[in-house]
Amino acid sequence: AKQGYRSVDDIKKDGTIKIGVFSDKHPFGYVDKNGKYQGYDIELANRIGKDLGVKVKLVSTEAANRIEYLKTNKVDIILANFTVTDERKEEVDFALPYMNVSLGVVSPTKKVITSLDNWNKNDKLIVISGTTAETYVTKNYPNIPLQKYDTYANAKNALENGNGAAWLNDNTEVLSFAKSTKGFTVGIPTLGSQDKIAPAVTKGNSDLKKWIDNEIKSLNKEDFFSKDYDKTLASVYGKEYKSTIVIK
Amino acid sequence: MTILSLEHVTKKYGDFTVFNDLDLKINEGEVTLIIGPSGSGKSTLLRCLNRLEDIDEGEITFHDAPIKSETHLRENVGMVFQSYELFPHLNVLDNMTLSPRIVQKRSRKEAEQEALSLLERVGLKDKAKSFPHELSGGQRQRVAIVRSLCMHPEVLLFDEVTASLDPEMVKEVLDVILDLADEGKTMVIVTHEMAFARAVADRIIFIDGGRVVEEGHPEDFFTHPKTERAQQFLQNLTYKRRKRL
Amino acid sequence: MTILSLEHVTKKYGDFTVFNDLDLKINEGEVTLIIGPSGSGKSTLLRCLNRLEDIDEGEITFHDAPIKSETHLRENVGMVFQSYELFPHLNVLDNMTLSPRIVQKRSRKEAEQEALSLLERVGLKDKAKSFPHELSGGQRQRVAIVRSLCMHPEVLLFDEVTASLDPEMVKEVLDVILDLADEGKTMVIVTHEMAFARAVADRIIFIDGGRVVEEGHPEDFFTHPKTERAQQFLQNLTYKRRKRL
Amino acid sequence: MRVDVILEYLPLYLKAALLSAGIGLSSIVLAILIGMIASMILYYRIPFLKRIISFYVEVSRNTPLMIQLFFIYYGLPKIGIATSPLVCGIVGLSFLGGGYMCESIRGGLESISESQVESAMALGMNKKQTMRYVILPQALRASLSGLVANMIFMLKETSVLSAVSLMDLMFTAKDLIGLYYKTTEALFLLVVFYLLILTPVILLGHLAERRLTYGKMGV
Amino acid sequence: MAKWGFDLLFQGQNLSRLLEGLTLALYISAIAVVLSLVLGIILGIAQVKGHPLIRTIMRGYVHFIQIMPQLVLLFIAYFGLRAFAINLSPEMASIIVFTMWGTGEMSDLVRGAIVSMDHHQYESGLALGMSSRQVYIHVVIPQIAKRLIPLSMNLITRMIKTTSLLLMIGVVDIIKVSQQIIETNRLASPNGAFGIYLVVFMLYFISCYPISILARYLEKKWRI
Ligand SMILES: Nc1ncnc2c1ncn2[C@@H]1O[C@H](COP(=O)(O)OP(=O)(O)OP(=O)(O)O)[C@@H](O)[C@H]1O
Ligand SMILES: Nc1ncnc2c1ncn2[C@@H]1O[C@H](COP(=O)(O)OP(=O)(O)OP(=O)(O)O)[C@@H](O)[C@H]1O
Ligand SMILES: [Mg+2]
Ligand SMILES: [Mg+2]
Repeated sequence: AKQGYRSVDDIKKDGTIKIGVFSDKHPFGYVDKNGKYQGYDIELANRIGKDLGVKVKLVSTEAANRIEYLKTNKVDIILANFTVTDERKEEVDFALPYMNVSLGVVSPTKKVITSLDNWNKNDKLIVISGTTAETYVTKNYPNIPLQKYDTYANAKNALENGNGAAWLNDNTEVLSFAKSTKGFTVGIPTLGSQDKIAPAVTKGNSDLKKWIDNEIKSLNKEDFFSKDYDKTLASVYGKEYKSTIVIK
Repeated sequence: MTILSLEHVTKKYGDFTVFNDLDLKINEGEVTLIIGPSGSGKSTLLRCLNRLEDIDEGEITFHDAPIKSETHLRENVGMVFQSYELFPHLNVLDNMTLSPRIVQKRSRKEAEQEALSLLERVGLKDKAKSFPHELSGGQRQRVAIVRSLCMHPEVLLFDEVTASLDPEMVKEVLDVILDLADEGKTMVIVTHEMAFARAVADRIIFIDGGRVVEEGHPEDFFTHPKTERAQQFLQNLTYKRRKRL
Repeated sequence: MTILSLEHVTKKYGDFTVFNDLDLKINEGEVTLIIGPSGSGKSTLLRCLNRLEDIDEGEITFHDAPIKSETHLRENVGMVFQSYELFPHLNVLDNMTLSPRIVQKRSRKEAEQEALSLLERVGLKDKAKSFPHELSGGQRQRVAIVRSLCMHPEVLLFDEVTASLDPEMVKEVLDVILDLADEGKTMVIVTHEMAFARAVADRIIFIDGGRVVEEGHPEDFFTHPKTERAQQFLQNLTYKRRKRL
Repeated sequence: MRVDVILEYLPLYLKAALLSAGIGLSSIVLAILIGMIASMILYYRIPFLKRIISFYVEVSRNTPLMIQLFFIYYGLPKIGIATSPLVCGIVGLSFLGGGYMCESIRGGLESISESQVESAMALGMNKKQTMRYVILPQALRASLSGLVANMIFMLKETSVLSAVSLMDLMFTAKDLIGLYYKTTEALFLLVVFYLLILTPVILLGHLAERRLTYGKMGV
Repeated sequence: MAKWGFDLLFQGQNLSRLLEGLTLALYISAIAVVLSLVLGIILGIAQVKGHPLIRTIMRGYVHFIQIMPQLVLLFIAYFGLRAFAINLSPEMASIIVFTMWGTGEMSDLVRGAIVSMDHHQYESGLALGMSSRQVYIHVVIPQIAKRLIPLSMNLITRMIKTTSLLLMIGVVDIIKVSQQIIETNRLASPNGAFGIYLVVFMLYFISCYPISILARYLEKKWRI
């Protein structure tokens, strides 16, 4: 096909779908010690493969190259905690959302940051390159010095090692980090607008997008995401966040 | 009988004329010594004789006939250089037999037999399997000489073959050449070893500025040089203290 | 008057003894020529004389007194080597004045004046600002000789200073040394140029296997060597064709 | 390719280029210092120290900068040695470059023939004077082409610094691709800026080599 | 052990996953090296004997390859080639970039070796009556080959080291695997970054060091 992307039929014919996911974003997309992908996004990815009747090939992506992966057709779908934004809509097509998200800030308990106003110029705010968090501060707090990382693993390590005063990211992510790391607190649980996370396909691939839309509708009917939450997220966030995260 | 001859040969490097309208005959069985100051064109002359250098004008004849092909000429006119010219990746025997085998298509066995007997003659039979870097400078030059003998050339050209050798080794190499002279080999030799030149030469050719300045019998040349230029040249080889306290 | 003397000197490289219990006196104003086959220990002997080599036994005295310090000895005993020993990163003048300035703490001006007049003597005044790589081999060696003169040494040691020169250049360097001899400089010279040795020497010392085999006046040595070893050595410098066709 | 996009990105790249070049140059200075000291230790065969230096040279030359940086920046803080990205970048690049510089300078030192040392001594110089006035100036010239090659190599290696969140050229390009998806423009500027940084060094290197080396050393 | 995070190595398949990451790196560089050797020799000879236009183009190419950081080349191949509707897997992109890079470097080495061949060698071949072609086959090329072997081994170690950059274009290489391991075990083993990265450091060293040693040994042995 000249446009490069693959329709549902193409994928079925090929027998394998390529889905871009995170491999270092616990608990949404990560690799366990046996080398197997696990997480909230991965459940959905596997289910899509099952319902299409094809094998799933998971491709590890990073925040900054998710759009490139679609544009260069290295994957058919991005299922890497991809927040819907207007800028991104110009570049890719989003299907129906499957998760709520907003931004949040985590910082050391010793020196909790509760607001981004009055930021101390000598402190660095950690963000991940190519995320909505980066866009948000760049637009709303252009004076905050940023320290950008390209992977979740590096960003978290840096925060732990004291290389930044706080980390701004999806609130789901910062919450999970605070829960799994001693000495860190989420000082700002929500920031900016409420956003949605949705699967994305290459711009113009309406055929695949339509299929995913239908899939998500029917998955909602059978309460798939609720079960997914229980299976992959509950152990981190507890029951109480289910209503905030999962889209009904 | 003339084997090689240069007739009206002119050789230039770019604008610089090394020689102009030069004539030279190399006769069978004769040992010709070419001497002259540095830069006078001795090496260039030898290199023209086996066509490693193209000439600009004139003719080179081999047995009074124009040259068929350069490789044919070079097969028959062997040349040994100042040094460093054994092939470092081959042992002594392979150095000697490579060309006989690939150029003259001789069998390895026959070529090796000849090579070994030549090595024996110059006292290096036990070095047949050695590599060049395992030999002394004098040994290397002796191998280089017998390597060119392996091709059965009619004429041998030697260009300062002892110039980069220790004095001790000069003798061992020059003795090999003396031997070849005794045997009647046709040779053209460029050297700075005047004692050797005087002993080995049948004919001395003194060149300067690309011209043959003087030519003659060695004893005449060394004891009574005719030209002023040659006298001056030989003067350089003697020393005198002016006063002694 | 004796300037330098070796007394019962033994020098070893590891297990290998270069000389054993050697005695040698260098007298003021005398030109001593050391000759001998390769590996006989000539260079080692010179190097011991200015303590570039440590000796294993015996004593070296300078003006009949034990040596104060090595640098003091070397200031007074200049040495010129086979070649490649001008400092390539300095021009001729700086080559000559470096040591007078940093070792003898002389002023740059005074040192340069002397250097220039020495250069003039050897015909190289116009090369003062040239770098070594811009000079011919012969010019380089002449600079090396006057460089060591800049330190006002009492004795000069020369180790085969013409060995790596083109024959044309040998003469120009040896003439400088002849000049110094005429002036009465004390010198110890190792050379393979026998014609030069014969002309310049006040005394010839022939060594072989680390021993002084023969010692004497140059004419006696060259015309009537007493020992068989010396005869054989001189024999090596002559060539003879056995038969002539 | 859109010119307005390029113009818009230009200031960001300029800033990044300054960072890349700044870290590159300061690391080069440090690396040469490390290289000089290390090569002296090897040249004089100082016992024990020379073993440590050889080990250091092997490690720095046989591991990628990326891993060196990861280990310094993410690993070492776990045992209490924390560094800022800038310090880590300079330390890592100097650690790498020092090994290369050491090898080049040592090659230069060893290329100075024994007869040079001896003629200096024969002129009455002591060891220190010989090193200072005779060996070192020649050795540095002899190793010049190696040193220049190492400088170019180190400047190229700055591209890896993005791994420790330094906003260098590489990271800027990647970041802009991730933020605004203008891949062609971002990559074009990346190539242009690396050419801008490296070309002068290469030209200066050629110039210095022509000025400072003499046809054939010592001949 | 646990304190420094070495324990992670022995959990599940972690160690073998790391080794798999390394194997991939070695595999990519091995393919690239073989291709570079073959292409480099051909293009190197072309740089000496080829048509002047070819030589100019080749020189330009070699210069560009030598100036550009390998990471930039990887980015261009991986993201940039989309402009030409060429789509590469990260592994494919890296093999292509490594091969193009290696070919450039190798051809330069070959060119240098030919140019620096002692002219006397060529002439003494001719003086023995060999044709120009025979001299090339029997004298020049065998000597060049010997000189090139240690140099190309150095190229191999450089390639292996450069595989550490593959992470940046999304190849799941040894570093990515380490990040995954560290990330998954953040809670249980907070110091994983130290132990795991140190192990990766050593694995690279173990892969490159023997090749460097061998290259140096051969270089010394064959320098005549
Ligand atoms: N390839 C060349 N290109 C230009 N000029 C050359 C070349 N080879 C030699 N010459 C010049 O030709 C002249 C003769 O050189 P040639 O080497 O024949 O002299 P020579 O008598 O052998 O000297 P030497 O005794 O130093 O070996 C010299 O002036 C030299 O500079
Ligand atoms: N550094 C060294 N280590 C071991 N042996 C050495 C060393 N220098 C010289 N020798 C040995 O000492 C002996 C004397 O050497 P020396 O250089 O003094 O001889 P020479 O008479 O100057 O010879 P030539 O005429 O070749 O210069 C030789 O057998 C040589 O092999
Ligand atoms: Mg010549
Ligand atoms: Mg000697």
